[in-house]
Amino acid sequence: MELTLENVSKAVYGQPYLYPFDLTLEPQQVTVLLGATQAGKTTMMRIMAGLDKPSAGRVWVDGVDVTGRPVRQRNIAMVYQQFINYPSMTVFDNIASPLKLARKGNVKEQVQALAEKLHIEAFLERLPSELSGGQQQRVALARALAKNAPLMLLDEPLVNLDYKLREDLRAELSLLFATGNSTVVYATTEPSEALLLGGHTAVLDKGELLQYGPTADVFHRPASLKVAKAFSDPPINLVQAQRTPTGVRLANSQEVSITLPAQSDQALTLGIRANALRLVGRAADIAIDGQVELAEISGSDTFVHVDTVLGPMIAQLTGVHDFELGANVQLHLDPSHAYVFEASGALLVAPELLREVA
Amino acid sequence: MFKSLFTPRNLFLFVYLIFALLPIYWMINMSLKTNNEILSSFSLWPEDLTFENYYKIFTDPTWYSGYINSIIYVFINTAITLTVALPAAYAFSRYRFIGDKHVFFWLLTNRMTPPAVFLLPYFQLYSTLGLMDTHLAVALAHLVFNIPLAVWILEGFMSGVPREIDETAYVDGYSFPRFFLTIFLPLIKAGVGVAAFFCFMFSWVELLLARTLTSVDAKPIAATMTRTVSASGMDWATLAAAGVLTIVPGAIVIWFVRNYIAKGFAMGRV
Amino acid sequence: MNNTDKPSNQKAWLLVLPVLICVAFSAILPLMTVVNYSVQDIFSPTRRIFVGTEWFTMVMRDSELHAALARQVTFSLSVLAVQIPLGVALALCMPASGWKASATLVLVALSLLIPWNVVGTIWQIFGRTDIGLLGHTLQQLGFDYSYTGNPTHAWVTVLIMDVWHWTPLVALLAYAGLRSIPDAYYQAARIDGASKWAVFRYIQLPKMRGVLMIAVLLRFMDSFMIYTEPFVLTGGGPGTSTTFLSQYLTQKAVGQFDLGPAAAFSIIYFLIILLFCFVLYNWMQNVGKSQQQG
Amino acid sequence: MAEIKLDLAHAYKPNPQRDEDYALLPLEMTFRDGGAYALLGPSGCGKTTMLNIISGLLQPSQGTVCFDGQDVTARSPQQRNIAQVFQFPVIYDTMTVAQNLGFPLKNRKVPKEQIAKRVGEIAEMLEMSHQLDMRAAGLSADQKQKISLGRGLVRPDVSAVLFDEPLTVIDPHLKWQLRRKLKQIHHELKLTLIYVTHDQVEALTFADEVVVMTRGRAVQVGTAEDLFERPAHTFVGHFIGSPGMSFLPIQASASGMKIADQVVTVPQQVSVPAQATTLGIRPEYLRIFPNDQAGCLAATVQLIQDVGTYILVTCAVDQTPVRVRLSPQSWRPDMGENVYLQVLDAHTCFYCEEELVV
Repeated sequence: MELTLENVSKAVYGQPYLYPFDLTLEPQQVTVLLGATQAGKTTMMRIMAGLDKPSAGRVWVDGVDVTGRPVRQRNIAMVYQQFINYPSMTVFDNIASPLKLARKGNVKEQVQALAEKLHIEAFLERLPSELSGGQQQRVALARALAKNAPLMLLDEPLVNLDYKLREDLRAELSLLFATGNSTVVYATTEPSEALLLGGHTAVLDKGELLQYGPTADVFHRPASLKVAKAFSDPPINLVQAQRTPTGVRLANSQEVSITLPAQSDQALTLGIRANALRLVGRAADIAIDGQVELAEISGSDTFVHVDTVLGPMIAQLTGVHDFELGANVQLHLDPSHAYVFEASGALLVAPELLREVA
Repeated sequence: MFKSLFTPRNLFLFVYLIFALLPIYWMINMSLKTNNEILSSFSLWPEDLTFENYYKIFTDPTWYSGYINSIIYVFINTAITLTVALPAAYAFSRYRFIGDKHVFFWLLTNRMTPPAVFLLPYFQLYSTLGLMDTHLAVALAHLVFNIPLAVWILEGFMSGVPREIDETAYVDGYSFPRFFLTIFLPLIKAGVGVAAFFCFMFSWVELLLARTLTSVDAKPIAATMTRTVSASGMDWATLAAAGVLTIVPGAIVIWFVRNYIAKGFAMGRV
Repeated sequence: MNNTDKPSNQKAWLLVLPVLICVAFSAILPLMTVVNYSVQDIFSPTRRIFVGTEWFTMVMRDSELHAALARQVTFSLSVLAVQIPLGVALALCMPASGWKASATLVLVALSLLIPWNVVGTIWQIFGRTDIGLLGHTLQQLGFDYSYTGNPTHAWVTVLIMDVWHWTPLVALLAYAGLRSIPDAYYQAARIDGASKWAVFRYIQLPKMRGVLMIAVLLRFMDSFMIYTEPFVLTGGGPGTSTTFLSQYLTQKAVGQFDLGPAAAFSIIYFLIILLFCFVLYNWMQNVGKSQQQG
Repeated sequence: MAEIKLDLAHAYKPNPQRDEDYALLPLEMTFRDGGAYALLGPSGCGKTTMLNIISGLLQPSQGTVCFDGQDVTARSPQQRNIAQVFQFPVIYDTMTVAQNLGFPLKNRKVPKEQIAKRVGEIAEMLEMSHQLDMRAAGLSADQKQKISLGRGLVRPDVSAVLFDEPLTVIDPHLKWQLRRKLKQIHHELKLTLIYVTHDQVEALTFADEVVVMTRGRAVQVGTAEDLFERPAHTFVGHFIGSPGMSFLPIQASASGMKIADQVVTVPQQVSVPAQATTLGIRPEYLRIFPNDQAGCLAATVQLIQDVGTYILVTCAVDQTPVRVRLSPQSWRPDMGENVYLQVLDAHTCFYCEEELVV
């Protein structure tokens, strides 16, 4: 199934929710809509589903214009943020309802198979309200899968769940999407979720579609500063710099040697992702001194918030590291790992993916 | 256990309950006495307790026909109100449309309009339409209060159901009627029950319009009761018995809607 | 009801149409006839002459009406003054949960379910000195109480009857407002060492503000159009001490059958109610909104 | 500030028999005076029950709660002089910020000027001095939570400050600032702080010691380092770290160590406890090789995910998934390739019936 949004835009009471954009979803693939809250993810998703009509532009499915068509005539499936199920029906009836309406095959068998796939076969006779948040979302997922629709839309489905439950369910989802054959659209605010789901990513910011492409490419080669900012968690460190013959000079007149293309603005912005900063320096590294504001431990990584002369920076270190508040620390950066953006925000230089032999 | 009983809170509540139930107790007490015992002696409990008054009401057509008439027009009214109010409440709860705020406000003004204002025009309207002294007349007259109330109460309950449930049903392929009956109505069962209760109650309670628009064969119990006041001598006992019987329907139903009473009175806004 | 993120869909008018037809038939049509009568002098169905605003000016200058309006306003204000605090106090004393709560709720709400004329009858019996418990007891205590003879006694009895009949409505609304307060607020207050009064003043009252406003407006408007109970209890007497607006209007319209003034007065009465409705409607909007913010 | 000693259990039913009847299984625990503790676990593990027992909002069905050696089990929260910050901001809407902060002292009839001085100090510490005269109702969620915290801190003799998932309603990008503020306050005032959450980043960042709980039981109490390096229970291994530990069945046999029915020779420096039945290894410590090495396990690559800051490779060792974390620059296998995993090294943990054995 191929979905195309042609010059679509949306405004409510004159207030623009989505600026005009073109987007063709990669068929049978997962497309992640990544953006902060109010970036326009849900609006775009509702237009794709046919729940809302765009203010302008057309929606094409396999070459057929479906812009005005109500959602009933569109063959889609949707999962909401707040585990939406039919409260008055048992879990079994909830999953069976699209099957019964479509009168496709043996309903009982299909429901049993789906329930087992999502580990909720024990709750088929219970009411959704008796289940935990995670289980309720699994019921909603089972009902969406039951439709076997060519287009499946998920609007931040995991955001209301516990931290660890989110991790487990996300792994299950990527497996489900891989084995299914429908085009999936998945909205999220977390860059790590987009990366883990893979497929393609569309980055949105304040109603603007900034970039669309394979997830790894968009992450490693962001088209603009805005995309880099939207696609970095913890936030990307930005340092103003002036161009010099050999590279750039930072605010504290530190020289950084980076090979730059011939033409570029004089004023540039250096983009340093948190994992590019290290505590132990290597040969060509430059050093930045600062005091520790906070060390956030996520179990696998430690995010160190450092107040440096170039402004607040965040470094991501593997493993568990503890720092005294206010301790002096030196961050080291390999210049070849830094991004360089034009004054306008366009990408100038992206670090090459260096491959070291194991 | 004993000490916790006599806190100031419980005492105040206890005193109020006495104040609230005493008059009703007194009427029940009267309804179990004969007329002459009422007039002759003053006692807190009937000496020779009789059910004669109730028996009289259930056998005398002028009395029990009043109850039947009231029940008939109340049911007609409730039926019309609900079938009309449900779709309208859904429209107000789910969609914005031109003039929706104004219509909603206009409904509120109707609920608040004193029956006295409509007395005259109804009298004229129904006599020209030849509807005078029919159950339908009173049922239609009460629509002016009950429909706004039902729309507001139902809209209050419907707004409690997330809009995503409607969308999920449309996505699953439900048509609007099928969705409304199989999925949506069960979710607002309580709302429909409360709206029905309040329509029943307001219609059952109203006297002015009911009495003016009827004369003989649709005369409600409320009218028959006020008539006896001016009849020969005060038949207190029967009057008290009739009064007790009018409380019975409300008292029975209230248990079922007890958790939603406040929401009903506040027109779904609580 | 009308928050912005609801889709606009003009087809929704089809759903609202049946309501419009019914209410138009039972409201607009009659109102047109009232307006029609209020600007004409009708001798007989065939002979009518246009008199413009004569009835209105007459009604405005009708001293009897002014007296009835004054009595009505004092009555409605005293109803508020008694019932709102009493209702809130009652709500505070009602048990929070369990079967005791349900039982109290039903007993307290019982008076709201009684037909309005039966309320009048109950108090008519209850207040009589010969056969009524209240009347008899007062007389035993040497207090010559007569709600049919003494105007102030009559007025006070009507007020007490209305308090007995409608205070539960205020109590129920306040109780619903109290129940919507999350338990965390009470826990926080306990931790902060707040006194009972502080809990009421800073947590319960602010949370009940929205609901109480509805109670005040509902009670004012309902009492403003009271007819049946005083009519049954005192018939508006002794003299005109308990004849309120509705009864005065009914006497004019059905009693003396001079349609013009009655119609004119109906319009004025309706406009007063419209004004209060407007206040109630706007207030109910922010109750809805403030609940969303929670 | 107080040292809190718990020696209690809490059951749903009067006479509990099975574990399921307990909301909190019998436990003995001491919270040092001035320590920052976190109660970490999934929903329904009993962490909030424990918090409410400490605060006095809930009476334990058996056992005692002692503050500085005194039995306070029957005492109310007010008598225990604790402070609590709830999940949703709880403030007195009609009051200004200053009145909110001063409210506990006003209830204790503290003289006016002393209240003003104290409120000024606390407002300074919470960086809210400029908002003292604003109405509390109009502020943002994180500022309201600071007021809740301030109401506790304003009392000089507060015995402990308890937090019940306070960051739930805060915007993601503001969360780390509130965490930094809590850490600074703990640094300055050395109060006993107990923080309930399901999010490991909040727990490991905020607390000196973290109590990991599951199904009504505290399975481990330790620093972030202990939980990461030496998880005392398989649940802790799984719960801490994203993704958590991978586990493999293990059996000592005559011909060497049998791991998931592959016989492997044990390198000298690693000693495997005799009674061990399960082996746990963190993705960060697992090393992967294209060709067999001493003490390695054969596995096939199932999934490769480029998570931007690292590469996550999921391999299957006879149907058991094992995850390996590689740095972007290092060698990475291809899909379906046969690889060899070095599971036995100094970081490997061994378990018997889910408990750590050394």
